[in-house]
Amino acid sequence: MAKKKSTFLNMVLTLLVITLVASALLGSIYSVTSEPIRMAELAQKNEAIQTVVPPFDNVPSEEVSKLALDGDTLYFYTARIGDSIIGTAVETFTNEGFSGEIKLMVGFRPDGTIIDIAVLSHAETPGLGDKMEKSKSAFSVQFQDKNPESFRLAVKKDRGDVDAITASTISSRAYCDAVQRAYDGYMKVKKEK
Amino acid sequence: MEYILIIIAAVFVSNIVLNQFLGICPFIGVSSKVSTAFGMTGAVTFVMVIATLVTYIIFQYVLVPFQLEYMRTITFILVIASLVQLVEIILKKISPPLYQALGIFLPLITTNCAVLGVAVLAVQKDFNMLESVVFAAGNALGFGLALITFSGIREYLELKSVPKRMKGVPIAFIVAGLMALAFMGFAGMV
Amino acid sequence: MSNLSRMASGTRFGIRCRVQPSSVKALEGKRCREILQIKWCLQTNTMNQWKNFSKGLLKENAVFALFLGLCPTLGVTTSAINGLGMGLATTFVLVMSNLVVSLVKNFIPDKVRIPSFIVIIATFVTIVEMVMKAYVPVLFDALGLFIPLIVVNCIVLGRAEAFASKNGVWSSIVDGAGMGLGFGLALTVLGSVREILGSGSIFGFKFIAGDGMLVFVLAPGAFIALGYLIVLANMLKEKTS
Amino acid sequence: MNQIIIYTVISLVAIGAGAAVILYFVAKLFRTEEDPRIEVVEKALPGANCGGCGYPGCRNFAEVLVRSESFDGLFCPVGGNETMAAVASILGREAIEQEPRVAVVRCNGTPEFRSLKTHYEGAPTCAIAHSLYAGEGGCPYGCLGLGDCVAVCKFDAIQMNPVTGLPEVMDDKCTACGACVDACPRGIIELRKKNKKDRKIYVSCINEEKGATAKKNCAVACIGCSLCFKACPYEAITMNNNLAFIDSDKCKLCRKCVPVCPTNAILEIGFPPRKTEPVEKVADSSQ
Amino acid sequence: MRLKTFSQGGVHPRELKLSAGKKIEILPPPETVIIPVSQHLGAPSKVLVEKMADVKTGQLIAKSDGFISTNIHASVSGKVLKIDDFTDTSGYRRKGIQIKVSGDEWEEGIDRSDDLVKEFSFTSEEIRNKILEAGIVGLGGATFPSHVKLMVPKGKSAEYMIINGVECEPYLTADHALMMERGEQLVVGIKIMMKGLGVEKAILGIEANKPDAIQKMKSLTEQEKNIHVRGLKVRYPQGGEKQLIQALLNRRVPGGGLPIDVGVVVFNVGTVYAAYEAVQKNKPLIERVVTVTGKSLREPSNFLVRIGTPVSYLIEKCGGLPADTGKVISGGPMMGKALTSLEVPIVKGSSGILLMQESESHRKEILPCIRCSKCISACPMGLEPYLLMALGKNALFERMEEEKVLDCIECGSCSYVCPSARPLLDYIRFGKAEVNKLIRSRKAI
Amino acid sequence: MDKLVVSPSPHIHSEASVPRLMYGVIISLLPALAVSIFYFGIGMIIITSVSIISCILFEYLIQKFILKVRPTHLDGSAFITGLLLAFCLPANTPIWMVMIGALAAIGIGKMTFGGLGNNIFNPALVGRVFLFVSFPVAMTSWPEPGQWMKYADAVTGATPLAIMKEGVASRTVSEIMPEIPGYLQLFLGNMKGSSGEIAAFALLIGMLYMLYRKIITWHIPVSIIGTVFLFTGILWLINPDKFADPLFHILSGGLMLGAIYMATDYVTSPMTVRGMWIYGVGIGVITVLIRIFGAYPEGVQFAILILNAFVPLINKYVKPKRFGKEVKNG
Repeated sequence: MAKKKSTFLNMVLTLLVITLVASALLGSIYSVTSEPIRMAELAQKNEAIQTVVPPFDNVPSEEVSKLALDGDTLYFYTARIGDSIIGTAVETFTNEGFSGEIKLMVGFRPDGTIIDIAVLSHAETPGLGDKMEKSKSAFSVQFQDKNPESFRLAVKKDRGDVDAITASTISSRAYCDAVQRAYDGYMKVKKEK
Repeated sequence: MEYILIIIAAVFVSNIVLNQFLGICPFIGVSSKVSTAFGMTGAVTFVMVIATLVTYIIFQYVLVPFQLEYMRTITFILVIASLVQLVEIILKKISPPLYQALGIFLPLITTNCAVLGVAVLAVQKDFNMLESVVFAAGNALGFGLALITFSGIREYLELKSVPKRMKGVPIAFIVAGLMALAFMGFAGMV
Repeated sequence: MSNLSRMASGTRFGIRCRVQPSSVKALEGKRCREILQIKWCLQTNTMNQWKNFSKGLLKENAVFALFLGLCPTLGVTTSAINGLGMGLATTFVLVMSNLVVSLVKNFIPDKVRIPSFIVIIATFVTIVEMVMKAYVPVLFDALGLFIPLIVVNCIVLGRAEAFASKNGVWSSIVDGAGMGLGFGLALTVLGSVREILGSGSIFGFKFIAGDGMLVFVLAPGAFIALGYLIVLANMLKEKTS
Repeated sequence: MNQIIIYTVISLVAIGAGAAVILYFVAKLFRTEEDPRIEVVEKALPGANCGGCGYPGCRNFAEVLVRSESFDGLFCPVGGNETMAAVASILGREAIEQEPRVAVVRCNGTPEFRSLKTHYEGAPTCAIAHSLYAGEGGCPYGCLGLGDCVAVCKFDAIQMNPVTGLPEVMDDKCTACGACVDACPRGIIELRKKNKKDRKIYVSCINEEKGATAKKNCAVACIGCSLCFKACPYEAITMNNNLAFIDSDKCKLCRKCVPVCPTNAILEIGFPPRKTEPVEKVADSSQ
Repeated sequence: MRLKTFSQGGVHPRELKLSAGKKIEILPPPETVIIPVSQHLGAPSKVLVEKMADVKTGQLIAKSDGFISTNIHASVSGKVLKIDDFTDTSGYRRKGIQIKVSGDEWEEGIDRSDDLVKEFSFTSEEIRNKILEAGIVGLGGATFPSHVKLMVPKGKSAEYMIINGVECEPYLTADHALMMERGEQLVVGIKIMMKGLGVEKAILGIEANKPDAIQKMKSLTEQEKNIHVRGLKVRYPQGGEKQLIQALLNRRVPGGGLPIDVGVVVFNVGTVYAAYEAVQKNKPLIERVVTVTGKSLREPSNFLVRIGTPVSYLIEKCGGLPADTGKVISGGPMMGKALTSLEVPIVKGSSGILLMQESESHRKEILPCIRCSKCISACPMGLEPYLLMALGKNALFERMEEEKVLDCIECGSCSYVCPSARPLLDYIRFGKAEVNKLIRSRKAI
Repeated sequence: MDKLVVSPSPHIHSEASVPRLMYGVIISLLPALAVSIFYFGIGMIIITSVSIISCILFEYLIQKFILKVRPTHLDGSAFITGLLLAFCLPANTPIWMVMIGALAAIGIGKMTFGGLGNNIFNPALVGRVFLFVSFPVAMTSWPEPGQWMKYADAVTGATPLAIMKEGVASRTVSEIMPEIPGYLQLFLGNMKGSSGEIAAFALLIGMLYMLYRKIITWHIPVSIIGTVFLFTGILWLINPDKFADPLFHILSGGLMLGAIYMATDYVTSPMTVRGMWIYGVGIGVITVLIRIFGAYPEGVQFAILILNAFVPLINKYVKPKRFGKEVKNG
């Protein structure tokens, strides 16, 4: 409803005032919430690290090393008790998923054996590909305590050792791909050290 | 090749309407006639491409340098809203018939989540400028494909004896659902 | 008062017209004014506010009757809890933006009306976004893109345009709450239906082993379920009225 | 942290102001003149888009209303006087008063009064049957009973009575939009003034044939005998082409015309029963 | 040799020519006749006689009233009983002249003998006038005044005259009988019409289910190098002008156009015979050959009948109305009109009376359209009947116009083939009428 | 004679009727049914009868109690839907799943639109894809042919198309071929697959019968199969290691069933011959795209549904050849 005539001055002024107020409000709320947001994100990551490596007493999320690979980055979080390294959590990815990127957190013992795997994010089909999540099926369990040196990270159809999720070969393949990438990266970093 | 893949993905595989649930309001609202659907597709394409381009520039050259990524939503919508009003004013002058045909839905392009959604997605997916534009165009095409096909079906159903209760919006949703079912065949293509 | 603003208060015509025009003269100006005042009082009493609130639940339900805000309706309702979360987030934005719009409506020139409203709405959406990210990150991840998209939810702008920009503060808040809760109700119902059929669970509580009909978790099922729900809602509406 | 707030404020204000400046100049450059009242009038109309006003839709009617000099011949039958008054006050004019009306079916050719001579098996619509031939009863003016009026009614105000084979108007639902009047290929349906308690008196026949011919096909046809014309004290009845017509605006519902009709073609509806005569009348006609 | 036919659409119903081979029987006049004043396309004729006047057979009783109109003659001698509205085939009442028959006294100057008169020396002008005088119209059923057809509009020229001996409707044999018995006269008639039209070439098209007629007409025209007789494959609606022209000459009359647009004029054999009688014998159109047929009828026959004779009289002559009659049709089963009463008169356009048994006279139940597209393949005009019906049902007449509903020749092939028994043609015909109304109102503005 | 019947012309009608057409289709499906029973035995009998009975029952119940119209469940169309639905399910599909499929086919695919003639999508395919998306695991475990008395406990495996799809990711076509039955076996139907789609020859016999009875025209089947042949042929010529040869594509999967029975469904296919060509080519192209580039090994059912959605547009813009050109100002 035309309450007021639109003149140049009042148009600009109105928008000015509104944006001024809005931005001031937003800015202040941002400053209040930015810390909790960072904490929440960190907490999520730590939680994932915790699930894939044994208990530790350092803060792995602050001991990060990076490795650029295949156009993206792998992150390595080292978990220690005292000075001894008890495991490394590798944040890995794959683009081979059925619908886009899959991010995993893979925990390795220092000898390269897989401790456990957690899914960070994915967009696979509910009821099919999402069975890669630990809470939805036992698919990821078969990787536990396997050393990729002897355990071929490929589905059985591709002459590997992994039992694929039923009717979701593509997702299973992608999963293997991500784990393999994590393993390769991990070994590479270890060698360099 | 990469651009072609972006387009195929946007049009068929993850069709913005049938798969991403964006732009449903105009999809249901302006789909009762094929001719209007064409007009709407044109308007959306135009707005979507320009909006994505402008928001991309603002995001990369204003928000990122100043670490204001959290301002994404508000700046994007402001830009889009102004842009739509611009188009509306211009269209009213240049092509009154088209303006008449699109009626109240022109201002509603502002609230067409497809436009904002595509702008946000383009930023989220880390596309470069050209990729963003191609992505926007692809999504607009996908929107158009779904909208025009859908309007063809609805126009046709007008002549058919659809049960009274199902007439109008309910049957439109069922048709959309079955179209989405059909489009699932494209899954995994890109 | 201009013709246009007189139109804005539809009730006045109700009075004018219910009196037979031939007898208007007989009534004379004074009585006419009295009737008008009574009518105004009626509008602001509690009964009317309840009506104002409840219309959003079924009669003018955003999803089932007005077919607005369909994108999040379809997009986030893979489970009941997602629907509820989205509904509450939208309600917050609706109430707040209705409140602010009704406060500032008189200072906004026509040409920048929509941009101004949108800035107001976007502000609240961004607030929701940040707060949710900080304190309920799980829900934020589940709702994903659709949180920023509240800003383009047709109901929010629609109510700002159609209601808050013409009505008082209190009415606008009530209207926003009613509309928002109605929206949330619709989302929760749709989410429940899809969750029950698609995953065999409700609010995360699984009651059958194995999967449900996956199609309902996916895009086609969303459309189909909503289509039939609208029919059911219509039937319910017919029965109640 | 304060730096961020400052950046926020500056950038958003810049974008907002920029948008406002651009919009202002574009709006100036591309100004179009449109009567803003059209939209307001359209909102005041019922939005049924029924076409009862004679225009394709409410929007169109609103345009016509705004452009028109006076409201002569412009009336929204659905919204009635209330709506027209609203429109009038928006446009600052006087509305034309129109008394409420209701549709009436002017044929009483039930099976007891006319025997069917043929059996129709074409497409089940009156329009086609009418273009094909005179109808099953042989009366070229009578109701064809295929329900075009029922199909066209947007308000579910007409139903076919399966016993009589004739359509029946439900007065409380009828909005007098006139759709059925246009739909009836025989022009049987008429809009008449709505009286108190839905009382009405009308000639339930439009047959213009000579009395004998009309009577041959239907026992309750108007035979053009003019007895009612003579009986009417208010000059509400006119005779034209062997047919009597009661003007509903002039009729005072005195019921004097009803008993004089030799074929019972005049119906009275909504009145308390007469003492004895009407019973005999019905008996008469069935002979 | 492969027989020619039209290239698009068409159906082949059972032929059922029950009265084929029956001689034409000349019927005496009945007791009373009713002669409607509008038996042709165009303006009704103006009545010239008064009530109680005495008329002779062949006397002009109603005069052409307009460019497209024609004369009407008394078909019997007697007294004019009434000039009033009479129930016509449709049950509506139309103006007509009722004559009580007494004796059979003919107007002077009419040659009633059967002698073949071959020679003629009239100009085209004179031929046209004689045809108008005699009140001749297209006897195939369209009843378009023939003299109008003979006048080629300016800027157009006729190259061929086609004579329609196709008789593609099932049951009907009137034209067949005419060709078999009056072949010689027909040849003279063709020459007269060629002269009247000013064309050099004439083609007579006959469907292959009348081999005797093809044989006979071929032998009669052996000497005439300008007249060709062509056998045609049996296919309905070959008798439609546009289809016949395409079958014989492979020329397509444009939509909304007339045969003359492709240089052709088409006459029915009955019309040509009437023209022969009018020109050579001075005899106006007062009688015609009518097939009276039906499966239950005792004696399906071909009659030479006076115009105005009631249908019931004809049925009596065939052995009476069978008890199981459900429907009586004037014309053929594909395009004829169902009668509401048996007291209606035979008019110039009546080519046959068909009595359908009760069991075959009902339509099947209407089922939903399953979009089998059989109607599209059957339509000789390349229309989409299913769509036209849907549009008609929804009263979308503008769209019907866009979909070329006016091209429809109402042959009924679509309704005939529809497996769902949908009344396609009913709606199309209705739509045509509405579209014509639309066009007229548009012109009025 | 009591009353004369009056109706507009024409007054006679051909023998054709909807039930006649429908039962013609059913007859033409019998050879394929026989072959399927030969290979899948009891399982085939169970799912076919369950499917047919539930389709007819659902149609009856919905018409009677929800739409409140006169039931037309015996006109043969529900029978065909049921039969075709069974034909595109694995022969070991659980009974309750078949019933859900039938409900989706009849309820969503057909009755929601108002029943026979009003639907946009082929009901049997709606049921099939609905099941396929809902229960991907059950819908992709195909019983081995030849297990006569086994139903739920049948040994299952992958279809030739699935083997090919899984295989080409890491191996060449010639390496995979030995795992797939020979072409003669494919032609005779001795392979894993949906119960009714396996026997190419029986389906071809059915097609010939329908062509003879003039129930369908040849345009749609020929254009689909031809397009698939050409498209896969070109790909095969480009790289025979990665793409299987065209004959394999034609003989395997549901192509024959889809092209002959699903795509030719009157209600959901175009009305004009030119429209049929567009439709057929479209189905062929999308089928190949899905088979070769998509995630699913088989794409016919999706391709047909997608093109079903385009049929109203095709009908709107592709018109039959009108008789004669239009004259202006006619």
